[in-house]
Amino acid sequence: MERRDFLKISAATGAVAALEGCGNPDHQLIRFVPEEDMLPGLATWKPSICTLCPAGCGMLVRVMQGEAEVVRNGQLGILKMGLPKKLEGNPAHPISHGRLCPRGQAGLQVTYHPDRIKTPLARSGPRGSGQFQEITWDEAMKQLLSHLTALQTSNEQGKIGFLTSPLRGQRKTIVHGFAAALKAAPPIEFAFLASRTIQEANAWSFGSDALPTVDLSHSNYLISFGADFLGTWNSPVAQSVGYGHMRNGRTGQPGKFVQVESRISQTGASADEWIPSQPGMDGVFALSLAHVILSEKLGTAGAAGHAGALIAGWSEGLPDYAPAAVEKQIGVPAATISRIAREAAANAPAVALIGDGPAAHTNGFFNALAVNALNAVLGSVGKPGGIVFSPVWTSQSGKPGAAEGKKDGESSVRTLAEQIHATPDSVKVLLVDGANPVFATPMAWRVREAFEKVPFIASFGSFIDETTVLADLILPDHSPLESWLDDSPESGSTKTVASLAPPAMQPLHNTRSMPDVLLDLAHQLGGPVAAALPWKTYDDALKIAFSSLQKQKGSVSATDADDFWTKVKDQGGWWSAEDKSVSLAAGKIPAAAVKNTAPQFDGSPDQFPFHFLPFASQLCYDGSLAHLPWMQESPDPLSTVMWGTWVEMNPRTAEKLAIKQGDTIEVASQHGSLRAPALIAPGIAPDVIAMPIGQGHTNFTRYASGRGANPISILAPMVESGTGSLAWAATRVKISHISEGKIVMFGASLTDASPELKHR
Amino acid sequence: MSRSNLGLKRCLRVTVFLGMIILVLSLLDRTSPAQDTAPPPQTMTQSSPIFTPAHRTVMDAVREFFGSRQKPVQPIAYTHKVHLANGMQCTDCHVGVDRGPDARIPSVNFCMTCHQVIATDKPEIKKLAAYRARGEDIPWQRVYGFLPSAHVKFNHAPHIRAGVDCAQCHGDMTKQTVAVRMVDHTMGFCVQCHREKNVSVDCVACHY
Amino acid sequence: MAHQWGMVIDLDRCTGCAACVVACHAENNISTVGEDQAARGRAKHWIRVERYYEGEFPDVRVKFMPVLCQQCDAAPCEPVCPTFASYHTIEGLNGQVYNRCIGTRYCANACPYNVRFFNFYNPEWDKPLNLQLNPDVSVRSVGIMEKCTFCVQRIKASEIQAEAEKRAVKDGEIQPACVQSCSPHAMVFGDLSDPQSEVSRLARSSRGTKLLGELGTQPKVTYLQRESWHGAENA
Amino acid sequence: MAQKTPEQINEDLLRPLSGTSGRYLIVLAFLAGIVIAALCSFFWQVYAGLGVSGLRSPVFWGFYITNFVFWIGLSHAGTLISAILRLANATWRRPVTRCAEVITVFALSIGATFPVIHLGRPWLAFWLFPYPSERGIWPNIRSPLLWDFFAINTYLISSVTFLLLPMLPDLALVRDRAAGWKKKVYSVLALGWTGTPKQWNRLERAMHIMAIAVIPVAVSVHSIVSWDFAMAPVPMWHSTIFAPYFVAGAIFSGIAALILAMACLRKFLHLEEYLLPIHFENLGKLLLVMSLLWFYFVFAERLTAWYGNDPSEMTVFWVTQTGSFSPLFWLMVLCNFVIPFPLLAIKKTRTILGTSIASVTVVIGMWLERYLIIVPSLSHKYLPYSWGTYRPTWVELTITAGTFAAMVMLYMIFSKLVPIISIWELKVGLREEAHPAPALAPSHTQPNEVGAD
Repeated sequence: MERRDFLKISAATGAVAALEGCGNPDHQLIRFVPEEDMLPGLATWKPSICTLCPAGCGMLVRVMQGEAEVVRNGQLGILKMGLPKKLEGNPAHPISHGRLCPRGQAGLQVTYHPDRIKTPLARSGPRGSGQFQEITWDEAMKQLLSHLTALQTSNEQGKIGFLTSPLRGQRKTIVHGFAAALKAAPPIEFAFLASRTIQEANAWSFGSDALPTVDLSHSNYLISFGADFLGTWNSPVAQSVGYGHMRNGRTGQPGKFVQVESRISQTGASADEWIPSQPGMDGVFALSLAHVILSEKLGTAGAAGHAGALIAGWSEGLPDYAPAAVEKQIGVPAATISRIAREAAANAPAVALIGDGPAAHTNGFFNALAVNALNAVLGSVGKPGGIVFSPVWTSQSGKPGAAEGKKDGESSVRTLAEQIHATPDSVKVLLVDGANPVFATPMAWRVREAFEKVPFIASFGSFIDETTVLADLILPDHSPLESWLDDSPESGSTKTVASLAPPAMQPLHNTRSMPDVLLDLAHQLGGPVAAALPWKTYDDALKIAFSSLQKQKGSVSATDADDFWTKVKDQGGWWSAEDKSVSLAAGKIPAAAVKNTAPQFDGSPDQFPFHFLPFASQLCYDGSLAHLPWMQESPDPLSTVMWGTWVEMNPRTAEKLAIKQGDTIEVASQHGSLRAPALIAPGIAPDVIAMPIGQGHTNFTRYASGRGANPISILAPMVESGTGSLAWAATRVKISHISEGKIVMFGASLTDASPELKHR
Repeated sequence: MSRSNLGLKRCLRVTVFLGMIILVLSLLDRTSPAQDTAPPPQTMTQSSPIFTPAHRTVMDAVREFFGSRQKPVQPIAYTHKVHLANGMQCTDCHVGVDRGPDARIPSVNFCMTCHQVIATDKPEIKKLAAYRARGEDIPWQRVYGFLPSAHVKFNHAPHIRAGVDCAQCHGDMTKQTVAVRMVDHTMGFCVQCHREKNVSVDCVACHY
Repeated sequence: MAHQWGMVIDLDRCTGCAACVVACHAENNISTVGEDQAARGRAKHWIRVERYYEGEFPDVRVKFMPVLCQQCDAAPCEPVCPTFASYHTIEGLNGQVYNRCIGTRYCANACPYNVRFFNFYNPEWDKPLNLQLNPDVSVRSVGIMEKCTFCVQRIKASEIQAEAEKRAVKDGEIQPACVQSCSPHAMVFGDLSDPQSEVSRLARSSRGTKLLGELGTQPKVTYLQRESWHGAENA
Repeated sequence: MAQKTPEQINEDLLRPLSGTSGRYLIVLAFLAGIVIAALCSFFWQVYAGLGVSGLRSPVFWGFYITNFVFWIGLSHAGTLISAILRLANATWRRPVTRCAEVITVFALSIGATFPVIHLGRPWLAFWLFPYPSERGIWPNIRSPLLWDFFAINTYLISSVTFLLLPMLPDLALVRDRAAGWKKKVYSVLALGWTGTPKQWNRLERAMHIMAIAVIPVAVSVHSIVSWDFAMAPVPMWHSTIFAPYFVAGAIFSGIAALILAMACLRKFLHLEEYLLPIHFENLGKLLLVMSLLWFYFVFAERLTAWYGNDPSEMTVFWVTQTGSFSPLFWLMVLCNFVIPFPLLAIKKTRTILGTSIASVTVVIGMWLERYLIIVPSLSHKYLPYSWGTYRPTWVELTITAGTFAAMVMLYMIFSKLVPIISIWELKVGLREEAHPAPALAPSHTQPNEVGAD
């Protein structure tokens, strides 16, 4: 029996049973007194912030009265309350400009997800079994406190680990403040798509440890090295708005867009010119372009300043990078390289971008530096139509303990796992919030095994995922729409942005906001911890932090603090009045200019003939959104695959291996193997196979569990040589045909004619 | 007996027969009297974990097909007559009717703003106070409202603005105690008025 | 004169990001059908982004084209419906009156764009996902055809609002969910009967084409075709 | 038959009414089982939704509409052929007309249920009926489906009348020989037929009028069915040839069904002396003509599509010619032309067995033709992105099987209730033999000369 039928039958029998007793079961439930006085049928719009990716788009939430089944004081009943019905971009917000990406639109389903954790849970079965029992918040807090105080008394606070998703704003202040005051290990902020290498390269080249804001609306020429800037990279909504403007939104000629990558990404699909290059050769390509510009005197070496000077051979005009010399290496004809360089130079402002893929090679850091140098010689740094680094508002809550932590990449999780494997006693309590490293790290790192050794894990997760399932205690966080939110994105707008949002709705379930839980914990722990976090609640902390903005010139002007606070809340945040970019200090000065090293790949080309390219899914992102039915059922823009994953390969490759569309194939690296259906599409190099990240969850709600395969799991533990980040594009694999299979696609045809009819 | 009489008789017979069938069907579908007594019992019934616009049972579907609706049974015998006689207006309680699609049905708090002091000794008001004391809202049942399968989106506000009297669609409430369905909101009823007033009878004016 | 709602989609700007697809699901109570049903071709997307590859590696180009109901003036779906469930509204929309639909699916066959979708089963939402349902839009039940309405509920709301404020509907005031979500502003919605509206202006563009216009359906969606880049070349 | 006396005719043809064999009951029970299974499938489909069928986007019509067109087509066997033969005064028609007309009534009834079976909300099918309602909405007169509704109902009513009228004398005959409750039933059915000259006169005239009137009705029914398709801008549907193409196909499959029915009746009801080789031979010739005509239409349809080279039409063209539907297409050509043509063209094989084999293949082939008109076009409409495939589920298969079973079952039951060969007409034939009237077909007294020219 299929699940659907089962549900139907159980629903039918349930309904019949209920009917026999007492008619409409909805009428059975008691009705709670509505706490909010809303008019039925009328929509109100409340500001909020999208937290599903680091872009930090401002949203407006359409709230209407509805009747929700809720549990209050242990009693199930119906409550008339304001319910978010639709998420839109906030037109006033300088990042989203009133627009929202597909993932942001689906944020609603995070809140209304049927498998959300509705109340605190304590593990009741063996670890990882997914058996939990419901407990009260008092019990949950007591348990967590006892573990923390036990370590305090034995003076082992350093063995408390804190693992979170990337944090910003006041949430970060509280988490880091809590950890610091507790003398715990510094929190680790983990995300698979952290762009750490690019940030580090920007620090070296330009002195700003951030992703750039791309001013596409003024660009005339855009070269993107594997940056999925219209899909998943950096600030996609802001970049898409700019892109639309660049294409056709202004008088004069539209800008040209060149995409360099070995598999057509969702972004590359829009390119005027798509240039497949050899994996890991983006830096060489960029410098080859620079070589043409310098040698043809289309730009001067000096113009590139520090960013250029970092590159070995820059001042000599990059003699090693003449197009003719490197064309074989890059896999792009010299004529094309020269043409692109000339076009770019002639169509100022021209800008180059580097995405996560090219940076995820062993030479990724060099690739990023090279693209930075190209940008510098194109004169696009800090200029309209180029890349800009906007000043980030660091919330000054006036507490010395609340230090801004150093940015860390996913590599620190590897360090943590290694540490636990080396000395199992080194982490006794692990607090997890939002991060899911068990899913998003290679099996070779053995993160799961490490976490299994940790005596006590507490999670603030809203869902049972691969990491939370290991927890002993779950203190479910509010959904973003139920929480206070603040954010200070590092890119996406030339303005300084401090977003703020009060809850858009009352909590549906028996959950509590994580910062509030931490503040409560701190209060109960007392002593220095309580002193370091003096605020009663999260919104108190926010109010104090935001009050410092009142004096600055920005989108909100107010007479007094309360007025300011109200207006900021209504507007969804505060942003500076003027476009400003940070003055670019000279970046880090290395001992010697950086030289290229050939990218290293795990696995020999004979045994493992294909480059394995994982990429962020346009809908499921890094896998953290695979639990949303809308994301599962929306067809991927390129493959049109729904409810699953695929392995993309060139028709020539498929033909050679006798693989047909949808056949199940096995992809094996030196570190593991997976099975997935094949998708044969022309937009990929014959020696590359690509696979979207996102599926392959073993334990992530009814919609994502047991669906597809996870490409991250088979990655080799290769690291970027400069930053130590995971070089996730540096694995080689082999593929073998397993059986016929099927793949669920919305679009029937990849081209505008069926291959069946090609012969005519 | 004339021919026409015969035909009439046959018609009657068929009608009676059909009526019997409907009666039997509705008897089969008779819900237990528990539902008819207010307030409903406060058990923790877990309703279906799935929402679907489907009918709960085949009987429900049949009943809707024949357009028969259950009579609402109100938890409190609220009398519109008394309130209106005391000079209150419809919009005093049914707020929002001139601004949006729906009229609010007042919550227990709203009722208690007056009944804190007024007529506190009456049995129905005691029921009201008891709801408030338990921290519950009153489970009013809908009197009007379109069936979901009608796919009608009715908006009160434009009708109020156009000067349509409440009584035109809801009957003369000054004569009613507990609200009952006095006017049948069939499509013919709506369309007739729309035609008379020369306003849109485009399907999509209401059905979307 | 009654409004004639129309849309312009600039394919030069469309990035195929699928925001419109999800926005439409959220706005219009379109149910998800699950993997099994999706595999059987029952997935419903009132707007879809069609994607066509052109050429072979390495000279590959990709074409995106969002396809939604074209709200044809001479719509093949309308006359074939025996019960007037599918009919032409005064404002030029291809109305779909759900309660009138008996499910012959003739309209879906007649539609050359394949933008009509059928409820093969009653839609289901695992509770509490049903709380996301938009109260302004009907939840369609089994056996009914459904399709893009140009977000008629938003059109109605704006018209009622404008009427209450005793003014005309302003250009750009109404944005269907897809248009509102479109980051690169590839979609523009407005009144084609007003020659000054942005949508009328864009529809007159030399790049404007109608999808399958040769069939004589007179669609009210205009596609602005991509232009090849012709910037200053130094070569 | 010359040696048969009227009494013998009565004896032979009323024999099936007198009793049933065990074998008959077993077969009937088996068929009823299939029909019940089909009914259950249908109710399951109504309860669960059309999702239990294999229909999908964009192939919204599949087996059900195929069956609809097929059965409506099959229904052209009887009334139309019988009417033509009656008007032409072909004397060899006498034993054939009734079993032909019965096919029409049953096939039409079965076919007419399919549009309801395929509805998403079949309980609202009555909305096609123009009745005044408070909503003030009438059915859409522009919709070909509504034309269908009226055309099929008209055809059904006239076919039933056409069948019942000449049945009256025979029913009276049965009445006169029956006793007890049967007598009562047949009395009612016979409508007081006593066989007065006035009644005979009226019957004669009524049949003449009906025969003339029913021909345009029959032609229009299948034309209108074809317009269900031709009115939609779907590649290969939107064609002017569809109406005659469908009518020809309908008559083609109808004759095949008639031959099959006659062969079965002959065998199982032991009517060897009534349904003679000459009947099969004559109908076989008709079938041959229709096979050629069918081939001509298919050729003409395909030629214009191919010559026009419209991309969307060519897609469907190649899909059926060489693509995924080509096995079915070539099987159809095999069944409708390659096999029946030689079987029917060669006199030696135009025997009862030969024509029966040809008829079997034609029925299969014509069903395939309906399928190939509907599914390839729908699955390959204009935008390749939204193409789709179609595969029926057990629900559709059961319902389809159920309708075939229902047809046979109804036929079997009918043959036990009413003389399947018109007794009085045969008797008239006997009389006429004595005073031969000019006839288009040679008299059945010289069977060996038939077809020799």
